[in-house]
Amino acid sequence: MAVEKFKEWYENRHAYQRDWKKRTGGKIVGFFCTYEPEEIFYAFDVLPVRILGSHETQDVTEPHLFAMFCPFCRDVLAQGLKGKYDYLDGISIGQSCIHLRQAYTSWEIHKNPGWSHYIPMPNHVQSPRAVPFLRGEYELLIKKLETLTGKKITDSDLNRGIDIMNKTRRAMKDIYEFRKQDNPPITGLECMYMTCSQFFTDAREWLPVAEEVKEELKTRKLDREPGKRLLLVGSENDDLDFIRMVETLGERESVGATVVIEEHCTTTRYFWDEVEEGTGDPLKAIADRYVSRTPCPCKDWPRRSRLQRILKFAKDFKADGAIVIQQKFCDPHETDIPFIRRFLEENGIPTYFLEFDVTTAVGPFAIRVEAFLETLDTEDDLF
Amino acid sequence: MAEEKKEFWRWTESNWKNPDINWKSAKHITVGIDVGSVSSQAVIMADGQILAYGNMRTGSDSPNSARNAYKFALDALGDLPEDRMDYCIGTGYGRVNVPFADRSITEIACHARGANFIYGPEVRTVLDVGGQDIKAIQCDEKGKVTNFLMNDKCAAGTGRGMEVFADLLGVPIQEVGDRSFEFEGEEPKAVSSTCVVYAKSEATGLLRKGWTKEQVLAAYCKAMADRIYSLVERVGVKPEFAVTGGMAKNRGVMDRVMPKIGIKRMKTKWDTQIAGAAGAALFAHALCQKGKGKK
Amino acid sequence: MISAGIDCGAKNTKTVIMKDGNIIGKSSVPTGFDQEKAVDDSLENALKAAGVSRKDVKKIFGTGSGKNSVKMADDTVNDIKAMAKGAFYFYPKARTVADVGAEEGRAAKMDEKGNPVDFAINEKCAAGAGAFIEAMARALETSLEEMGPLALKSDKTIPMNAQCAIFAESEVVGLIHAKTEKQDISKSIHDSMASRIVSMIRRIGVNEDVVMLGGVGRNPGFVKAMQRELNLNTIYIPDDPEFGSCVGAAVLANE
Amino acid sequence: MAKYPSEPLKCWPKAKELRNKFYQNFAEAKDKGGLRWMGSAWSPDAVVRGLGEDVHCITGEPYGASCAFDKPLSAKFLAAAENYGFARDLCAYMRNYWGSILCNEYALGGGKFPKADFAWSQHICCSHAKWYQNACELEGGVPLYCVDVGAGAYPPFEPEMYPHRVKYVADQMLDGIDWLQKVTGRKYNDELFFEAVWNDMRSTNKWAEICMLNRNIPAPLDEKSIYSLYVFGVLEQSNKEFADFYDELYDEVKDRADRGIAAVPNESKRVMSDTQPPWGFLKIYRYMEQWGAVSIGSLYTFGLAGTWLYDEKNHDLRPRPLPAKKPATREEACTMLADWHLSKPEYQHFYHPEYKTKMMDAIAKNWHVDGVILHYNRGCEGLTVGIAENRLGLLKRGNKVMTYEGNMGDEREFDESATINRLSIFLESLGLEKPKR
Repeated sequence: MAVEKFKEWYENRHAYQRDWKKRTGGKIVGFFCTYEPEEIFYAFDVLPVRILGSHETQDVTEPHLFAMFCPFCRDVLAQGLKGKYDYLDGISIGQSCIHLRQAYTSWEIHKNPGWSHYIPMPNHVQSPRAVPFLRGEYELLIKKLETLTGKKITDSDLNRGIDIMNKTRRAMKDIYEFRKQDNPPITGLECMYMTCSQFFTDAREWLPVAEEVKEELKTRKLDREPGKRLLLVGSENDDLDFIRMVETLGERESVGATVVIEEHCTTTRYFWDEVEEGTGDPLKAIADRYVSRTPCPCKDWPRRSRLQRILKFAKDFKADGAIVIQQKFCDPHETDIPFIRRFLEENGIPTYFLEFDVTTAVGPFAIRVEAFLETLDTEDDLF
Repeated sequence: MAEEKKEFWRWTESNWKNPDINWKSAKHITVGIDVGSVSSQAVIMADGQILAYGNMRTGSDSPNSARNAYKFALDALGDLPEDRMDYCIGTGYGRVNVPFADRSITEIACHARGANFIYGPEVRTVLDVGGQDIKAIQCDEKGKVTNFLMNDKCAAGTGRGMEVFADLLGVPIQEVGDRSFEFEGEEPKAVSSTCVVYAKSEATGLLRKGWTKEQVLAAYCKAMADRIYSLVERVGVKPEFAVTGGMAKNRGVMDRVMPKIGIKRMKTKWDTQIAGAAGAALFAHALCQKGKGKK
Repeated sequence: MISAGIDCGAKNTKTVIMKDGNIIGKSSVPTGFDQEKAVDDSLENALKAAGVSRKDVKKIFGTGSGKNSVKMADDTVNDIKAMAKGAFYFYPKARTVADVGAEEGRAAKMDEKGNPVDFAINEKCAAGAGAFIEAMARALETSLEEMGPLALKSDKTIPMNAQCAIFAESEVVGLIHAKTEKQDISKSIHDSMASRIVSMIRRIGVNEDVVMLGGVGRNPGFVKAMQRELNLNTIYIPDDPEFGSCVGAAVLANE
Repeated sequence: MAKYPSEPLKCWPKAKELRNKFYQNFAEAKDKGGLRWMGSAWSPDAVVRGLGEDVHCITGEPYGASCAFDKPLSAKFLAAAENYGFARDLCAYMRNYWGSILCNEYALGGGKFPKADFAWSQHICCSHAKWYQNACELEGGVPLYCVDVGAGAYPPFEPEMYPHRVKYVADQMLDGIDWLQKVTGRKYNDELFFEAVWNDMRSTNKWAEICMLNRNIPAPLDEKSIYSLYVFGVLEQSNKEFADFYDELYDEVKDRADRGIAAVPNESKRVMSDTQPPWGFLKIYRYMEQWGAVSIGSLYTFGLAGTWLYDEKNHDLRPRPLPAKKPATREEACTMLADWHLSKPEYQHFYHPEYKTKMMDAIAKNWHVDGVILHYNRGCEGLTVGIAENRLGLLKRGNKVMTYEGNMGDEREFDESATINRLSIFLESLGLEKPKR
């Protein structure tokens, strides 16, 4: 199955990236948040890779991050401090939450990445002033990338970057269509491997495999009970162990589940929205895309624009319930969650809330998820 | 230091048989086993009525804990053959380690169902304070869970904490509740830390300052009450309100929680610790009735 | 000149008697509920061991969480200073010291005179203190003394995730259920605690020569775990590590 | 055995009166046909002043701090916010504020929590806009406008202030003026706006000048007093009365400095702090004074109500000079205000901790500081962002640094005795002797 390739990429991200450098002689820039305009990096033929944590306990970040900052930013910074990304040619961040920004700045101070660039991605994305501002910032980024690569780019290079990014987005959305089926031919875990591995690989190499998967899914049948259909809503979440736990509950317990859709920054918030093509101003089109994509909650104001999208996901993918997941200490999500839960409940979608710590084992969550699934169970045999 | 350390935390294990029911005339015998982190219970039911139960401390080996609790209940009954059960459901923290169970269901569902049985169908909010967990559960008139909340990452305010404390002060666990009211003068302020380890050192400090054991107990019970209350308040209290688990028997904590909640808690003749196992046995019974039991 | 240092700690009260900078007597008694009595007893025992009488002692300094119960003290010394001086007494070259007590972990960086220049204290969580291993020993149904040697037999790495002593207890029980070898669980417990302590030490920066004080210094499993976490071949530990701060107080009294 | 003469500040009564009047104005605004608004301390309040002189604000942060002084009340507010589903680690001011709405109780003078007609704020940390977004929703649908000021660091930290960045902020303000007119139905008065912009710059410039006087040994002001005085620059920077008051205050502090009047008569070591203190426990400052240590201020107190520029060449922090002239058009006023606000020292660390470390070290050197005390404030992720790197950076530059954990507005997270213990160790390491017991 082609789908297994993604797991391999996910687990061997460093080997892939080192090999990529060797094969292509190209440069790699690590980025910290999905507000990074990868299109522009591809236009320069620089490979943008997202830095995610390793989900292992560590003791190296204590001097750099005060205890109340989220475990995800700690885990990410630990990767840098432990030298796991020493092959990078630079790092960059598109401003979103201040937690992750700390990981970026500490990395910059202590690892001397050679090249680094901070993009003050606007927070007021609902303002008409955001796009021209961001376009100005992209011009600065381009100048900075010229210093990294010694290259100049043209609009056609930008269009090339847009094309490859849009194609991966479309491929993923096509695959997500399959998850609407009563017994989805692809699990949430597989999808997560797929979306996360896109962070770590060259989109041009990832895409043909995704296309292959699309073909396979047309005839694939999974030998498992789908159980309850779940929507995951939340902050950064590449916690594959958690999804594995949820989707295998049915093997040992009397309730089981399948994750059919997510609204978080490791999947749909990252890839769902495309850049408009053929506008004549590709740089503005890219800025438009990042300004109008489903926002991180720290940018979702004055209107709470995420609510409708989450509800549409729940309906389109026929979710029985939603698990709302939040990294511990994630302030942006903490300011939204009480409202999201109320909104979903009012619209008939039961919710359950879990506070995550990337370095915590999923064991204690099993009982909560299981009990939540039991409340979704409408079979009355037990009563 | 020659004197052997007494185990003040050790609460009395018990088993009981219902003298009014003859299992031989029962259509279905069902069993619920609740293996918790601190205690394990087995409830044997005949057609949905409690026939016998056993309540023991959990050992470090949960398959054995399940078996021991079941044996203990059988002992009370005397003449029920071990294999005369139609369906067995395991619940609790060690639910997947009940070797003879036909199915497992979470203790959240079982406590709600059990509370519905031992307290009556009016119960809408169940507070279960177990060895490591505090659960606040809302349920409907059938005892089906509609909403629940559990404590996270910190065992403050749980039964295990109370055991450690009883041990530290040398007060038998059964006496903690009453003793916590036996002091002169004003009710002391709650200890600031409910973390089991730190409360211990805070308590030592208070004793060094000349507080009586009773005052220290009062301060600790109050802190536990505060912590439990904050969880209950978050899930919201709909009457009627019932408490299950071992902490229900500790009036030192409960009499301090209830005034904060502002309503009375329901009363029951049953041992509150068996609620989970009873719920499990009732689910087993329902399955048997619908012909969904084994065989 | 004869001086004494008395360290009234959460668990034990220790006294050291020094003559012209040499230790001539020491004693440790459980602190219990009556700190003042513990202080008296400990001093009495130490005097006996040293073979000197109370009036021979020119200066007494108290330290530790119960330092104010050392009524006969001429002065009190804060824990950090006492710890640093103690470490300096045994290993003048050392610039980093960590002291892991029953309920608190501390670390300090010292200058060339043994004065603390930076420090960190691990408070509020028992998972980084001696009491943690004690609680885990109970969950493992083994003795505190056996915990360390047991851990040394293992070469497995099992991450321990629980951050609360009580939850860690159930994690241990969970590991037992999963038929994990006791020695591997023990190692996991020590690794977890060492990681917390090292995290704290890193806050002030790790120098080559690290001294460890406190009762857990006697636990070979813990020491090994610390070496692994710190990536050091040697950690300096005096023979009676629990007397470290007490020695520091006596040295300061002597000065 | 006082080393220096000391005397109380003469302007205390005036300060108290001004503060009371500010709160009273807010509470009574509606009775007089005026309007009420809510927003953050860093809101560009000058823009709102164009709506008229009867438009009054409640400023969220000082309100949250006021709640913290009343521990039982604060506990009630915090519990109400938590019960609504808000996490305990969120900004403590914000939770106190939401709790006040949820309990419908006003911490200043009791009674019901006064509902605002609109919210006008800014956004730099992750919480500011969300604070008022949620407050607006909890109050049943109050209109909200926020100006995003996360447009990058100010020179010299960035090579230049790129025009598109200033324009982004200024244009949001321009849009905001239209929005204000729409939601209030009032006609906008540009003259009032220009005046307010000028007062904003006046007050924040003057506050910086006042802080400069604390370079003097002995320090004419201690940080405890500074907390009571900086509040005007926090409550409403564009308020003319406040700007005038700072002029008066400057004269008095200047006179104290000239005459060698000390805030703490036994000043023998000088420390500086960082981030909001645990408001319910200001006694830790008294404790330090007993040792002879005076806290001369912080980048926080200097920079929250003051506008400064970092002078790279001389490694110094200097009050930002007033522009040559007042603004004459709406566009010009917005641009000037945007540029002025973007240079706030307290905004710079959001982009990189090194910027803050440089400014803090400049304070340490030029205000003759012997030790730095950092409050790892669990109540504010915005001002603690990068604080651990600040610590390392300050150590590297040869400063003595101590840290303690606490919370500006949630007393459950402050351990008094442990903090006192740390403080004594630190003060001792500065060479101070503990007060005789």
